[in-house]
Amino acid sequence: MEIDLKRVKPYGDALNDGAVQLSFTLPVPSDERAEEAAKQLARKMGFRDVGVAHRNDLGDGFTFFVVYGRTSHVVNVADIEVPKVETPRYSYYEVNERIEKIFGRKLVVVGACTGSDAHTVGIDAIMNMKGYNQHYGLERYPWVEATNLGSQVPNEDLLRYAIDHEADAVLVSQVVTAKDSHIHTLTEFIELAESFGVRDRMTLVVGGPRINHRLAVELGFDAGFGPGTYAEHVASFILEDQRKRLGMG
Amino acid sequence: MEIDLKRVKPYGDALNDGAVQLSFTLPVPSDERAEEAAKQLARKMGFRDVGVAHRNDLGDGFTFFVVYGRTSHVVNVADIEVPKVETPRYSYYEVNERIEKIFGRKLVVVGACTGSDAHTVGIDAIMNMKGYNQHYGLERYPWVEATNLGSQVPNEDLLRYAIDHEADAVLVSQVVTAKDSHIHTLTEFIELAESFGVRDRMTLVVGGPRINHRLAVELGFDAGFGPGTYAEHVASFILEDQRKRLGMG
Amino acid sequence: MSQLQLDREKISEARAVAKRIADDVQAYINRHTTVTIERTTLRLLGVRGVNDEMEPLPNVVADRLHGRLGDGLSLPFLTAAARTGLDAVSLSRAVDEGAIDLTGMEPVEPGRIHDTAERMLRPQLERIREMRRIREERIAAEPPHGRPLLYVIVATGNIHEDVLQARRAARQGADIIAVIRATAQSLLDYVPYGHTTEGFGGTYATQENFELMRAALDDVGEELGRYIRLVNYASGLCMPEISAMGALERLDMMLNDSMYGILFRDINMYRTFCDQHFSRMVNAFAGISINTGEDNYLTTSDAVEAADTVLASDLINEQFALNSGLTPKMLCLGHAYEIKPEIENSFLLELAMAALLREVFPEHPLKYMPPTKHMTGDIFRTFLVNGLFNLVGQWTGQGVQLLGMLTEAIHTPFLQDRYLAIRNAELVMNAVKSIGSEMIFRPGGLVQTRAQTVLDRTLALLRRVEENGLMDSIAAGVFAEVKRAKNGGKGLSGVAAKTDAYYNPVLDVFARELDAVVE
Amino acid sequence: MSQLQLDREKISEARAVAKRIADDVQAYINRHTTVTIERTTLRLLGVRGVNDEMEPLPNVVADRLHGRLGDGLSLPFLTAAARTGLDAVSLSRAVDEGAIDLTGMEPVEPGRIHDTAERMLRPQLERIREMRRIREERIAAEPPHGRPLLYVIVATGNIHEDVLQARRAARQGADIIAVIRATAQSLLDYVPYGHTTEGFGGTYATQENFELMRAALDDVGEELGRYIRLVNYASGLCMPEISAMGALERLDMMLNDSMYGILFRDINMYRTFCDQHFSRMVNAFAGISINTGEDNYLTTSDAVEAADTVLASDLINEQFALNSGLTPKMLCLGHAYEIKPEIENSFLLELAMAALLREVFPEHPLKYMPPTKHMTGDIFRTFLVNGLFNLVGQWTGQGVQLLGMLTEAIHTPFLQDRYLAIRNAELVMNAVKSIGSEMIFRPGGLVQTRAQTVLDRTLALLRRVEENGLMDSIAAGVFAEVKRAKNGGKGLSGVAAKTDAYYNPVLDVFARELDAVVE
Ligand code: B12
Ligand code: B12
Ligand SMILES: Cc1ncc(COP(=O)(O)O)c(C=O)c1O
Ligand SMILES: Cc1ncc(COP(=O)(O)O)c(C=O)c1O
Repeated sequence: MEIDLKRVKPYGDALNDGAVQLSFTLPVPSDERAEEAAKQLARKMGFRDVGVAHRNDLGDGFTFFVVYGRTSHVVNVADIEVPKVETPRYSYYEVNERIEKIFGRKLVVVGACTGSDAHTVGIDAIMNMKGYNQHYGLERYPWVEATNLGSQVPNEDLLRYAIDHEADAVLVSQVVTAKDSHIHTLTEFIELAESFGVRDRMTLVVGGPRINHRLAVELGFDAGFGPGTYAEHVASFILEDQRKRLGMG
Repeated sequence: MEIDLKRVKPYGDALNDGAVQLSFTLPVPSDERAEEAAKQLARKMGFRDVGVAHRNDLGDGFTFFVVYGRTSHVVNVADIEVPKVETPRYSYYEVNERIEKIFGRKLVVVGACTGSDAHTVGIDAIMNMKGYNQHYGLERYPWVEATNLGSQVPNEDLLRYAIDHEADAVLVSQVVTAKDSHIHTLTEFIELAESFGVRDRMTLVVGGPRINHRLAVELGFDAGFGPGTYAEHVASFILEDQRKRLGMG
Repeated sequence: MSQLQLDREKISEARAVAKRIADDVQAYINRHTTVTIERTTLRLLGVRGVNDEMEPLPNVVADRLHGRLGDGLSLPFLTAAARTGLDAVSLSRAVDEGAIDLTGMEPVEPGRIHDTAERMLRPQLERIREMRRIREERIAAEPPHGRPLLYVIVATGNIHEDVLQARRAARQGADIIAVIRATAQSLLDYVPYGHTTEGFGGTYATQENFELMRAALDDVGEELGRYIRLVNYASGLCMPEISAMGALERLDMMLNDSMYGILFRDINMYRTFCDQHFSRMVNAFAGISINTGEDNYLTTSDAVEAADTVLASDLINEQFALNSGLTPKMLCLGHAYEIKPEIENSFLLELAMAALLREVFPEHPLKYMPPTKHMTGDIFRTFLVNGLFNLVGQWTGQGVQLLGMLTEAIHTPFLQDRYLAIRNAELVMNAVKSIGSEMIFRPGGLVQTRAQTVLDRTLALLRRVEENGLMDSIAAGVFAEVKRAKNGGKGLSGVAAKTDAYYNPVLDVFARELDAVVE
Repeated sequence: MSQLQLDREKISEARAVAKRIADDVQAYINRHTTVTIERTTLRLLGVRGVNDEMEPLPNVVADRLHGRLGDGLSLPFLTAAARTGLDAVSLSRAVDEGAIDLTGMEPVEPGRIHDTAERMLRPQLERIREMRRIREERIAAEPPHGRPLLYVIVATGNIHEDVLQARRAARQGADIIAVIRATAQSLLDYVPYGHTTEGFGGTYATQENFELMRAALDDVGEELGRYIRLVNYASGLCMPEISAMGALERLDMMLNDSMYGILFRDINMYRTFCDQHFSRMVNAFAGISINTGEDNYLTTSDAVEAADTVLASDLINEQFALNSGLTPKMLCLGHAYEIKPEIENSFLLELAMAALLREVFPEHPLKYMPPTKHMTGDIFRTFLVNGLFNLVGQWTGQGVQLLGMLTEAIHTPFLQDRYLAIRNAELVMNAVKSIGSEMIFRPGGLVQTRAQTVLDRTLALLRRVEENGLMDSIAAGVFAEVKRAKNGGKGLSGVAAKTDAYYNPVLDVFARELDAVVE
């Protein structure tokens, strides 16, 4: 089976069959016309062999559809470049060892879940003693001085705290993404960091379930981490980033 | 809430938000590049605000995605014309009463599941005594003489039987649709019916889970019936169709 | 049932300890009032509406009496009313405009104050009684559901859109509609006014929004021949005010917890304890059931490890509720299906917990929350786990099943998500309808042992809490692994010790009509 | 367990009646042979491959001996082999080319015939024994699964694509891979040859395809440290030939039913009864388990009403299988989760049926089929009901769980459908892992009563079948509501009464080595 990475299509049960499942609701009463509308919509999206597998009356003039079709679109996977966190991933022990060796002092890390976002579990997973899934959090690292300011922390408070405590890195968590609230909060954070003149000194990291490295970099952070992150991933990045910044080791 | 039927969009939780759920598999290994590929594909389909809600490694270089996005396509529902079976739907009693009154004789109906299709449950539901969901089948109708030839019946056998027994209507069931096998079987059926010269005399009806009236008419049938059909629906159609054909009542 | 072979002694003992824990705090509560308790009193006296700056009139009046909280705000207000003869709203407006200075009124004799209070309270109290009567009548007329009530949320931010969503959900089979509040409304020390169309993460709880939604649900309920219950949040800095609004507009149920605000909204604990008591008395008076928030603990703590914190908190919540005159039948105590589904026998552990709560709280409806924490964007997995959750709900006879959404980890529910959730629950609950009475847990088996262990640990935990006192225990992070300082958090400035002059006519009513602790 | 409080007497009685029913037919079987039985014998003697017209050589040889079926084809074939010294394939080719006329050979003395037979059979029989040894070794080395084996199908029509799909399914967690056959292969009176890449609805069962798939699964199994079982269909007009091919290529399991072909493929019943016996002896010899097809009854009959037909047929299938030397541990008797899920307590009815089969067939692995008939294009509902099905499978300790696909009513499974099905099963079965030993059915409750009722009805049904005889019962439409005339259907011309001269060296082997009825 030869896959042409320049023209990749979805795979149902044969290469390039383009099979895709969709479900959506149309604000029209459930009848054959609605079904035809669902098909036409799918065709507009570029689907062939469109089948309405299921139609259900949601009441009040709304209809829910399950649709299968074959897309005619292809995607060029060969040319996709995704920015990735390039630093190696050290273990808990390696991280501590390297900090000791390279910096000879504890790295200071401050974190919070910012803006109106009240979700602490993510940032706690990275920072608190206990950590997450049997991976210790930063507070447990002998060579990291970690402070977790909690949730709903205004950007300004977080940055001031970081400056006051001469932080090497600031960790920002954003979980709520509705109405792009994370974008607003994160953009404001970077603007503030620049106006406080710490943008070039501190390692600025953002994480959350809908965060990825690409988005983080676009917003002006040094790195972004998504679901499944553990403290050692972040710590590895911070120490390497600081090493480069300070031209050390 | 005013819905513009000329520009209908999917409804997630607000009018015209265009929200659609998709799932599909790409033949690329599960990583950030694959995720970006999934997003690009969705964008090509015309989605905005594309989010990969979930990505799962299927092994062997395949990745499964659950994606949400907002489509930019609209569909003009106002102008959709769906051909419908226009005859009224009589009850079991009404059907028999009308046949007696209009024709004064039993209508002869022959049915089968044709070609290589071996699914009998659908045609049985329409024809056999017992019927379906407490709706009697045609065999139970005192004013219908119904014969169910079973499944995997060649088109020719079915038509010859119908001609030999002077059938008023022929019922064809098609359940398997893979590789368009139903289209082939049904097209052949109509061609044969024409060559036998019975196309204009007999009421030709097709049914099955993926059949609808529009498709049936396109293929040259008089009517098509989908899921949820009961015997009385078909009987109503047959008697009205025959009445018109014979210029009666 | 006593399916779990629990030691009844331990249950009684746990309840007794919880009572002592609550009563210890109750002593504090009895001696204090808060700004929102007083504003609630003003609302029940008839104050409603906002001034030109959209400031609610109850807040306006309270602000003018700043510093006098410990006396209660009723006396100066009623004095002015008696003197001026103005109705509550006109009087408040006059206060707002500066035409009347509440602090400078000549006292009137107590008899007149009481008469004025009675006269001013009457329309509101009558309305609440009438609402209660209607609710009881309609619920009595309903055929039995034979399964947990299906509870779904709407959360568009726009009340008009919410109304549409709620009607559709009802038509699709929902029994209970909760309107999620706008994020951070809980931290406002006032209740917004009017029909609101912009709310982030939810829709503002306002009396006007309540009214609109109530009418819509009565409408669709009539069409469907069912009574559709309406829920909101008597939670945050305005617990009792929202209860009062809900009482007036016939809400049926309130999210209303004695500790949630402390733990999850960082509201000061003195404030919260006082507020919850008064708000629950309002609920008790109005016949509004309450839902407690223990499910939230399992989003920050591990559900296997921290099961005892849930049960312990449920028992404490129960005692506070009883102190407010609520009856067991009105207590939808919270818990949740939050064990990681991939854990071996996770279903049986959940079953044990749900059955345990059922046995410890035999008359209580119980509020069962769906899996959330371990849900991912894999909508198929989430849908499936929601099915297991629905199965346990039916099996153990939960009163209120808060339906899980297949898009839990993705977005606030779409119309279709809610629809699928209701179908899931209906299908599963009907398919396993009688399973609760059909199955016997193996004596000494995993389910029984787990339930017994959780009960033992709960008792031990309660004893530790009793020893340290509830407030210090919260400060130490016993619940939800969240630590809250006694004097920290929002809203402490709105608490005042009652003076000897303290007067509150609503408390008099409650003292007369409720089986509550009123001092 | 005896959880259901079944009357053991009734079970024994039902089994005894089923035995008499089967033995009655067995008398007919013993006196007849069929063209595919003889072709199977040729295959075991070493005949393989096709001629220039792609006709399989076993068919070529059989055609040349047309009319002499009752004698068996072995004698003329072995006579020619002994006379010419040719190996089986060369001899068959010579027959095909007309160079040798099998009908005109001088007889040789019986001793030489037997020696020739032994010599020619040896490589095939040795290979089969070796395959059996390998299978047993690998299975013995596996850690226990602790849940039903997960069975999925592949059905692309192209063996090379099937191989890829199968490997992926194994990696995703499947224990058993079945390659669905091309539609209507069952009606071919020959087995196609070679690697096939075009099949409608499935892939042709050919020995070459078997070999390719076996190698692929051994490969991926080694990588995964698990033994991946391979399944095909010894069903249709070539039941025993496919068994023989499977025996040679180490298939582990065969769909193989004593009546399915009659009922669902309109194959003549005399033909089918003879074929099933011989094919099952091949399976017994090779250590291949069989799956029976009672699940199919519930696609045409109602699952609540017709539960007795399933159990009755399982008992009959069991007796035929025992007559062929199969042991209970090799019998994956079929049943299915086909009650309309919307029926009240449908889950409990399914549980009762699955538990009933478990108790009636304590050593048998049982093959549990997923919901299909009442599934619609609502993939979410189907996924959920599959979860309930998986729950019952784990609860009642089914041996083989044929995983339901969320797209059941839509298309043959996509890669992702299979993946989701496996995740569903793994999640549910692990979450409820010990539920079977944790739960006791309430004495006299719905589950017990349902199971007892089905058992009673089964016994009554079997008695009726005994009275009328199995063949006439089938003719009357007792199973699956399908009526088949004794002399109707395909393949009757391929049946012959054994003459006194009948000789079959493979039967001799079976008589020696199997605990089967061989006459
Ligand atoms: C638990 C929870 C809550 C709890 C939070 C308790 C607490 N103290 O955190 C409570 C019940 C209080 C809550 C409330 C609300 N929630 Co909430 N909640 C969740 C839930 C169920 C789980 C989140 C979680 O804890 N995940 C587990 C952690 C470990 O995962 P994580 O956050 O992804 O973190 C990992 C990585 O992302 C990464 N990471 C995260 N942060 C960082 C930071 C750095 C620097 C790095 C390196 C890595 C990193 O590392 C972590 C470990 O691997 C999700 C649904 C879900 N299943 O995801 C909804 C969810 C997040 N909540 C949601 C909403 C809308 C709310 C509310 C606004 C609802 C309302 N209207 O009342 C409120 C208000 C909260 C507010 N103001 O922000 C939505 C968000 C929708 C969206 N995308 O915008 C979700 C998705 C639910 C939904 N479908 O609606 N919630
Ligand atoms: C039962 C069943 C079988 C049984 C059939 C038994 C029998 N005697 O009919 C068995 C097990 C034998 C079987 C075999 C196969 N099946 Co099958 N089977 C099904 C199943 C589970 C249910 C079909 C059914 O009975 N529905 C109930 C009836 C009442 O509904 P219905 O047919 O839609 O009929 C209603 C209407 O459509 C209408 N109607 C139907 N016909 C007519 C005719 C007229 C004139 C009118 C007016 C109305 C009408 O009225 C009926 C009542 O309302 C479906 C999956 C599913 N859930 O749909 C797969 C399914 C139809 N089968 C499928 C396949 C592929 C096969 C096989 C080819 C598989 C294989 N490779 O072995 C074989 C071979 C069959 C063949 N040669 O055709 C596929 C078809 C895929 C596709 N769309 O092409 C399905 C969808 C399963 C799947 N996902 O793969 N199958
Ligand atoms: C008791 C209780 N109050 C309030 C809330 C949430 O409300 P808010 O975010 O408006 O404080 C919850 C949510 O789970 C709760 O359980
Ligand atoms: C015993 C048995 N044989 C065969 C089949 C299907 O095979 P075919 O369509 O190839 O006859 C089934 C399918 O369910 C079955 O149960």
